[in-house]
Amino acid sequence: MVYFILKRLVQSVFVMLAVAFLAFSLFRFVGDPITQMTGVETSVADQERLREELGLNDPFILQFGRFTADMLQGDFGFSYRTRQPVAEMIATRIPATLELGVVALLISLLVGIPAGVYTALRPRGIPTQAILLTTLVGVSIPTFVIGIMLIFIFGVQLGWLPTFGRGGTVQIGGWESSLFTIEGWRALLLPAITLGVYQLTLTMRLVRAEMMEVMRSDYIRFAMARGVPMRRLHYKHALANTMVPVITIIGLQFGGVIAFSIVTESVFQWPGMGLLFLESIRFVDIPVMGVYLVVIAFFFVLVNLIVDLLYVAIDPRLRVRDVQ
Amino acid sequence: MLTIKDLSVKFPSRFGDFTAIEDVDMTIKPGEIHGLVGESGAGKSTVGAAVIGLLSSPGYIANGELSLGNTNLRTLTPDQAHDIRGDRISMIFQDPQTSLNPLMTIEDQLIETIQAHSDVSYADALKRAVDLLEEIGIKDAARRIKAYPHQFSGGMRQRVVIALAICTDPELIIADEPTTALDVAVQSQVLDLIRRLAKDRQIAFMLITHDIGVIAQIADRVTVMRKGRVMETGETAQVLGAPEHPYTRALMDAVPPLDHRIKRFRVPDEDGKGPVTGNAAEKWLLEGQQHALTGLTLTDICMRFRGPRTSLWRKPEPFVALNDVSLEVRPGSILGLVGESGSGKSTLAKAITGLITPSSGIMKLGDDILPDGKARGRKHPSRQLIQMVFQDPYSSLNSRHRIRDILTEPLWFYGFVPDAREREKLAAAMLELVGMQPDAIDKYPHQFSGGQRQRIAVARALLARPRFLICDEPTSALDVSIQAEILNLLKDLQAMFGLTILFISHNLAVVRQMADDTAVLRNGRIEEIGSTDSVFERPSADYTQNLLALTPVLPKAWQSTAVAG
Amino acid sequence: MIAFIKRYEGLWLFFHSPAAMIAAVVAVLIILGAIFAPWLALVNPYDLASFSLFDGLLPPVWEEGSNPKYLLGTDDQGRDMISSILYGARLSLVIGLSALTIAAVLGVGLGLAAGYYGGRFDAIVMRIADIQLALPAILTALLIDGIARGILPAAVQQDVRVAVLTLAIALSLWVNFARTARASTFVQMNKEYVQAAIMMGQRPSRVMFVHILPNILGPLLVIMTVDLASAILLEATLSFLGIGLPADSPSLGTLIRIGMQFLLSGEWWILWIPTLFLVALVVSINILGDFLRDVFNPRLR
Amino acid sequence: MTRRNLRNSALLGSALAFCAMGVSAETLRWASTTDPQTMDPHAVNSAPVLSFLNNVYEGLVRRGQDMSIEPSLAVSWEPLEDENGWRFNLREGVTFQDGAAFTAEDVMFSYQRASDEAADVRSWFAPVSDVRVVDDFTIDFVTTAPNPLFPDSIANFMILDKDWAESNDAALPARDAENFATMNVNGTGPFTVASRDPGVRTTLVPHDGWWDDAQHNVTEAVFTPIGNSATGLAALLSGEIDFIQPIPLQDVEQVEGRDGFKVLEGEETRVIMFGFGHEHDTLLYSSDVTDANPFTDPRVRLAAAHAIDIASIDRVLFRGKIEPANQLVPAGISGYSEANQDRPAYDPDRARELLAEAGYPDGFSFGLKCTNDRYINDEALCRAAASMFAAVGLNAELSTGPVRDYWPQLREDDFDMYLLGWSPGTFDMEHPIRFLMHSQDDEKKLGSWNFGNYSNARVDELLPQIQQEIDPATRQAMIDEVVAITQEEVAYIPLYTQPLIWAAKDNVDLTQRADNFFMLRWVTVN
Repeated sequence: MVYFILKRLVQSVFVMLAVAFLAFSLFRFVGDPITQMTGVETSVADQERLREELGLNDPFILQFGRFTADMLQGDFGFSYRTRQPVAEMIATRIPATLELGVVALLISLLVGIPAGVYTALRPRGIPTQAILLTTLVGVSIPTFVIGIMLIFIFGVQLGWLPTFGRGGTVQIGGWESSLFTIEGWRALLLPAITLGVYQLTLTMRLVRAEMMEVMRSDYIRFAMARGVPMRRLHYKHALANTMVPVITIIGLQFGGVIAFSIVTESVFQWPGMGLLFLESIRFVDIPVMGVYLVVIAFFFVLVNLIVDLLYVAIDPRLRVRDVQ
Repeated sequence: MLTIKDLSVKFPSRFGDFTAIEDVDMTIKPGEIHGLVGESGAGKSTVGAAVIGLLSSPGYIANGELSLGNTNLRTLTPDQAHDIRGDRISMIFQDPQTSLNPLMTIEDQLIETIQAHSDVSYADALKRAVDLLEEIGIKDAARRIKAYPHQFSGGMRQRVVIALAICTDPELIIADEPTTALDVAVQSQVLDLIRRLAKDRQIAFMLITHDIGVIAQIADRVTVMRKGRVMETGETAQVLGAPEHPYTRALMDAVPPLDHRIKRFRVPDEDGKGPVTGNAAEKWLLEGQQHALTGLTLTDICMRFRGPRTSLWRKPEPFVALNDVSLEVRPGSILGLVGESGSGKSTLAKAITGLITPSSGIMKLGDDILPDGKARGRKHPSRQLIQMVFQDPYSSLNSRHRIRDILTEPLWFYGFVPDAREREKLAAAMLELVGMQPDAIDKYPHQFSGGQRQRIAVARALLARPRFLICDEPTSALDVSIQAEILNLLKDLQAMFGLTILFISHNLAVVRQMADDTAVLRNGRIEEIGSTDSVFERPSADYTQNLLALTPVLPKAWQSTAVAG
Repeated sequence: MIAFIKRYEGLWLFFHSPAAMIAAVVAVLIILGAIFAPWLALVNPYDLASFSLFDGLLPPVWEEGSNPKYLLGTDDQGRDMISSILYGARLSLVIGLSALTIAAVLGVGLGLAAGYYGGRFDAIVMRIADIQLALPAILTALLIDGIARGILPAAVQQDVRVAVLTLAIALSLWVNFARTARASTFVQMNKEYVQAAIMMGQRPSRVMFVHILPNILGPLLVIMTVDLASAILLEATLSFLGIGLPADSPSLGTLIRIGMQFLLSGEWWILWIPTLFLVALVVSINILGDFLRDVFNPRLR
Repeated sequence: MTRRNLRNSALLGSALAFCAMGVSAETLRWASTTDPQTMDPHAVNSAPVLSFLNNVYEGLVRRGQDMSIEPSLAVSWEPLEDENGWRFNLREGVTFQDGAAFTAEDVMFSYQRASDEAADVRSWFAPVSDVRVVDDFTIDFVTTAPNPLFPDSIANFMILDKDWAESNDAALPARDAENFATMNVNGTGPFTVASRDPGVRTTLVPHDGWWDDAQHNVTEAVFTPIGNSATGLAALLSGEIDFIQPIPLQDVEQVEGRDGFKVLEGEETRVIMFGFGHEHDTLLYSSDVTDANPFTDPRVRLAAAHAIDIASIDRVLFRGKIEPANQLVPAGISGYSEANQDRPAYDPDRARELLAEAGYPDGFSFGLKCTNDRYINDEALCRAAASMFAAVGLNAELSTGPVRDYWPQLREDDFDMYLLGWSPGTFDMEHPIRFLMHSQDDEKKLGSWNFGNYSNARVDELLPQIQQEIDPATRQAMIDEVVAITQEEVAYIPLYTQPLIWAAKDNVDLTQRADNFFMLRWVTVN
């Protein structure tokens, strides 16, 4: 167990280093930060001086070494654009993105799992076909179109929900949360649905497929032959056994959630890391982009570690050794 | 008690209804063990599923009567049927590995079953569960009940399955191949348990199996089915001892006896017909026999696998699959290798074929040392000289290749026949030699039955002009009548070409029929090795004696009068 | 009879599944339209001389103020919507299909090899896959885009935008193929026909591609359809974020991005017609994917 | 972190308060596309920063609603008598938002700060040779040459309190790390920053001690950057914000058609134009002419100008909201040459004739570079222009990209023709002459945005004279000459003045200034 976790940790560090390297090589090509940092009237000589000051003329390897060394010491540098410490900028944006991602994930699970179970148990019903078709259309519309549509329907036409931002937030320690006010939840709803639709469909289809598979397994047929109550059969026996692949996919899809959270945050002006990242691209804010990538890699690695631990929690075969 | 009358089950399909069973009649009395025997496709499992109401969709009962005591099983609502399941009818499945929910403890599964059918407190249910496990032969049940299924061995798991089936005191248990996945010793214990339960608790058993030996051993009455119809039914001694129906007789003929060797099995379609001789493939094979007969000698083969790593600091315990195995396959003879699952039989075959590398030991093919696994080059002659017939004819042929490609591959690969048309001709002739139509060459493997595929697999092995053939459980996936055909084929081919064969099987009776010498393998060690007659008639190792004693056999009087060897 | 059913089961199922048939008809029509765009389209949206700003912002024929020449209206550049969509679908499909091909070749190759060799090679491939998964597609696109800008001379950059985008999408899709191919290969490795081939001493490449590959094509085909749909959507999303294609070589995604500007302005057709078209295409592909999944996994029926 | 928390909890209080109250009469919530990247008025010379900070900080002079220069922290100014330069007489009784008094020392300090190497605005002070504090309320700016426009050029030069900056370690603008002034303000202006969450929300409240009479009735102003224009418009229409700058011009009708909203349309000072690679020997992107650069021939350049159908562009792309341009500044800017108001007419036949005369009867292909995220409809404009060029045989190979790597490409001469928008920072014709028309001269820092290096000796000769001439008529004559030359030679193809479109709720009265700056001090919420 300990060995297993240590092994995963070593792999995680490797993944993060590789992402840092890729992130860093990205810097060189996105554009020229200097022209974005200075006004139109700044002379070429002044620009060149600034470039030298920021070490942008140094060899690539030297820059990468400096970036990694600073990062390992906990120094994430300063933003070219706002001159603020990057660590602080990212840190203040993390809660927004995490809350959005987690709520979207919850929506996708809370709707996707029951829908998946339902469509698996009644594969030929009309509601099942309707659900399948709706979700299929749902994943076939680009996320940004869904977001804008939701804004115009619920924000502008009906006026029920806010169109942008996080609404009311509450500061808890270093965490700015929108989960404790009604306004916050109202603001969270549309972006979370937008982000969750894709995951929802994915979860539903996966649960459905796995459930249908499990329902044919010997132990379900045996439980059926023993007259175990149907509800217990479906939820305790069958659903629990579908969870391992579902959890795997959730772990793997984390990258997708992050990618689409960039889109969602941009559409809803949601002040999370993705929005910050998009702004940083526009201004070629290299330190912010680099740290963002590394932070994303960190979360990815973390989520996958949690997934591994969840396996152990769910499946006793990984937990208990043979007693014989 | 259980009465089945004129039962028909149909599966609607896009090409009309497919009738799985038709006009089945059967009664089972309390305390009776009723054997339901037949080969694959006979519809025996469908009968069981129809009785318990778990026909797989979209199957349905087309007509007939089904009643348990006074209850008409056909008129029940789905809810009522579900209540009866477990309460009055229960079921035991074939594979104890898969029939328990891996995520729940034995306790949870037992108690949910007990509480589903009777209104008892948790504590009472628990007590009943523990008592039941003790009764069924699980020691220290109060503690072991907290365990998960994977913490039990196969035999123990099947006991748990039985406990689950009987914990609600059902009147009828449908046991669908309950011992097929078990080793001989465990099978014997489970059969004893079933017998005891039938006697003590007066539970009626419908024992579905393909193994006539098992039926002979414990069934009171037997029903023989074929293609969805009942062929014959009656007292076991009467049906098996004096079969009236030709099918039953043929079935009995195909069962290999354990206590003596017969020359050939009597196979209905093949009566009086020997192997095809004088065709091109035979000539080609005989041409290739410039080499002398080749034997195989293994000396002190050990095979250790790295165990799973459990700790960062301790080295993982190695898992020993083969331990100092030494044996000799005499040139031109058949060595039978018997052992239960996990004894290392297949590991040994893989080591010989070079798929894995033994940890130590020497292998010699004829007089030449066989390089170990990775050291054996792709062009090493042994790659051609040693060929193998695998257990599962469904997976040993590439389902995306035509038979033509499968059969001509060795001819092309080993460079025997440069001309493509020649290769194809030879492959067709070889098909004929193994008893198939030459036009099979244009088809895909899925268009053939298991027995036909195994013939193709044999043809493929022969087309490599082997000197040494490994047959790894070549018939264990086949029905007994097909098994007889394949065994006949192998015997004929061996006689014709003087092949040296290593014949691996868990089935003692089959080995008895095939092998000149027999080696008994257990936990990676050779327990006993010697001529087949001496091993079977005068076993020296306790283990061998035990195995022989526990293998279900047909009483002497029922045995077929097939050509004695 | 049984053999016949098995052999033509897929076909039979197809003709008895209205959804699959409709989807196939829609997909085939769109693909044909895309292939024959140069002959079907009124104007060539790439040829700036073939259309005029004079004709800009004309509504579809059933609305007032339309020009019957342009059935579905024109966009703000005066381009015929139908022509833009045909050419756009063409570009989207080219990008989607080439990205898919690259991803499939790369992913299946690596997955097969990882499954075949196992051990350290497998571990390395899977770590690379982890790294790829940790980089969202958008970031991969930026990375590739950036590197192309850095490496290639400015003069050809515009011409390689399509290639760059394709590569970026391909890179974010290959992991799917690699994982599926690897898992399926693991299963096949235990099949006896593979062992037989290895025993014979056949080259690993022959074992992998001649023996194993045909047997794992089923699940891969399913992934291909699903990923073709995601590739087309991904292209649209990247275009929305401004890292996709330039507006003068419009893909469906670019058309939608342009159309977004007219969401409220009254010229609804500029946004919704391409969107409807994209959704129809993607839904059709997804339905076909579902259908293939059912064919290859009959247990789920 | 603690400092931040305090600030955020203050913010939280106010945020919750306004949520609870709903729309308060004097709270103004407004949005724009970009967040000011810093609160330091000297660190970055960019419009979002200067626009925003003009509400907080003030300069010696300021611009009125019509862009004219008027007294601010200086009550009056006059040229120095015996040397080149200007004397500013400062306003007395002005206090900073923290209560400190404003004196000439603060101006001196701010000058030093803004002209430091670390400051991005130092180019404003390139002509300054010395600054002298005469007394507490008098300060002299000495220039190297006569500089009649100097007061106009420093309208955005904002004054910080010396003690405040020094005691908070913000004596110089932050370059690679943040300092106190990046997040905090202390100006003399009408508003001060109550809380700031960069990229999310910035709240302003009135400065009670402001020296001038308040014309506004805003008690609180909340600024939110909204990058996506559709989202921004949705926010306005759903009532979550009161005012937004800018809105896409195709949405004007939609907003106007709704009750309770209005659209403010105006002309920005930014002129959009095409530039040429005047000094390139060959075309970089041509598939047919590879050994010459046809654009060195003025006839070819004129042909390109005649190919542009500005009326159609106006009607379709800009819905009639643009003013065609004939020179590099719009009418109304000082120095605008009224003598040269003609622009080449849309005349494709003439264009083809000119091309034939120049030796290209079948036209040729070339590369056209454009931004796609910098100017209004920039990409659509280029596509339309390319289509129009193609109609006369000029086959433009269009390449569009984000502005983040656009300038570097132009600096590396990687173009045949390019798109540029120019807004004269000083609101005087001298500005584009200095940056766009004078030959490139790194030493004198002239022609630094003249990417194609258009070069005319007479223009180069006239620029210093224009800069130093005090007499308006003489100066205008010289400017007229420059404009005539550049029109004659088609140095650029000026296209149109960029429209300025803001949208607000009906109950908000505000002033739209031509530099796109939004001044809270002219806002009333009814």
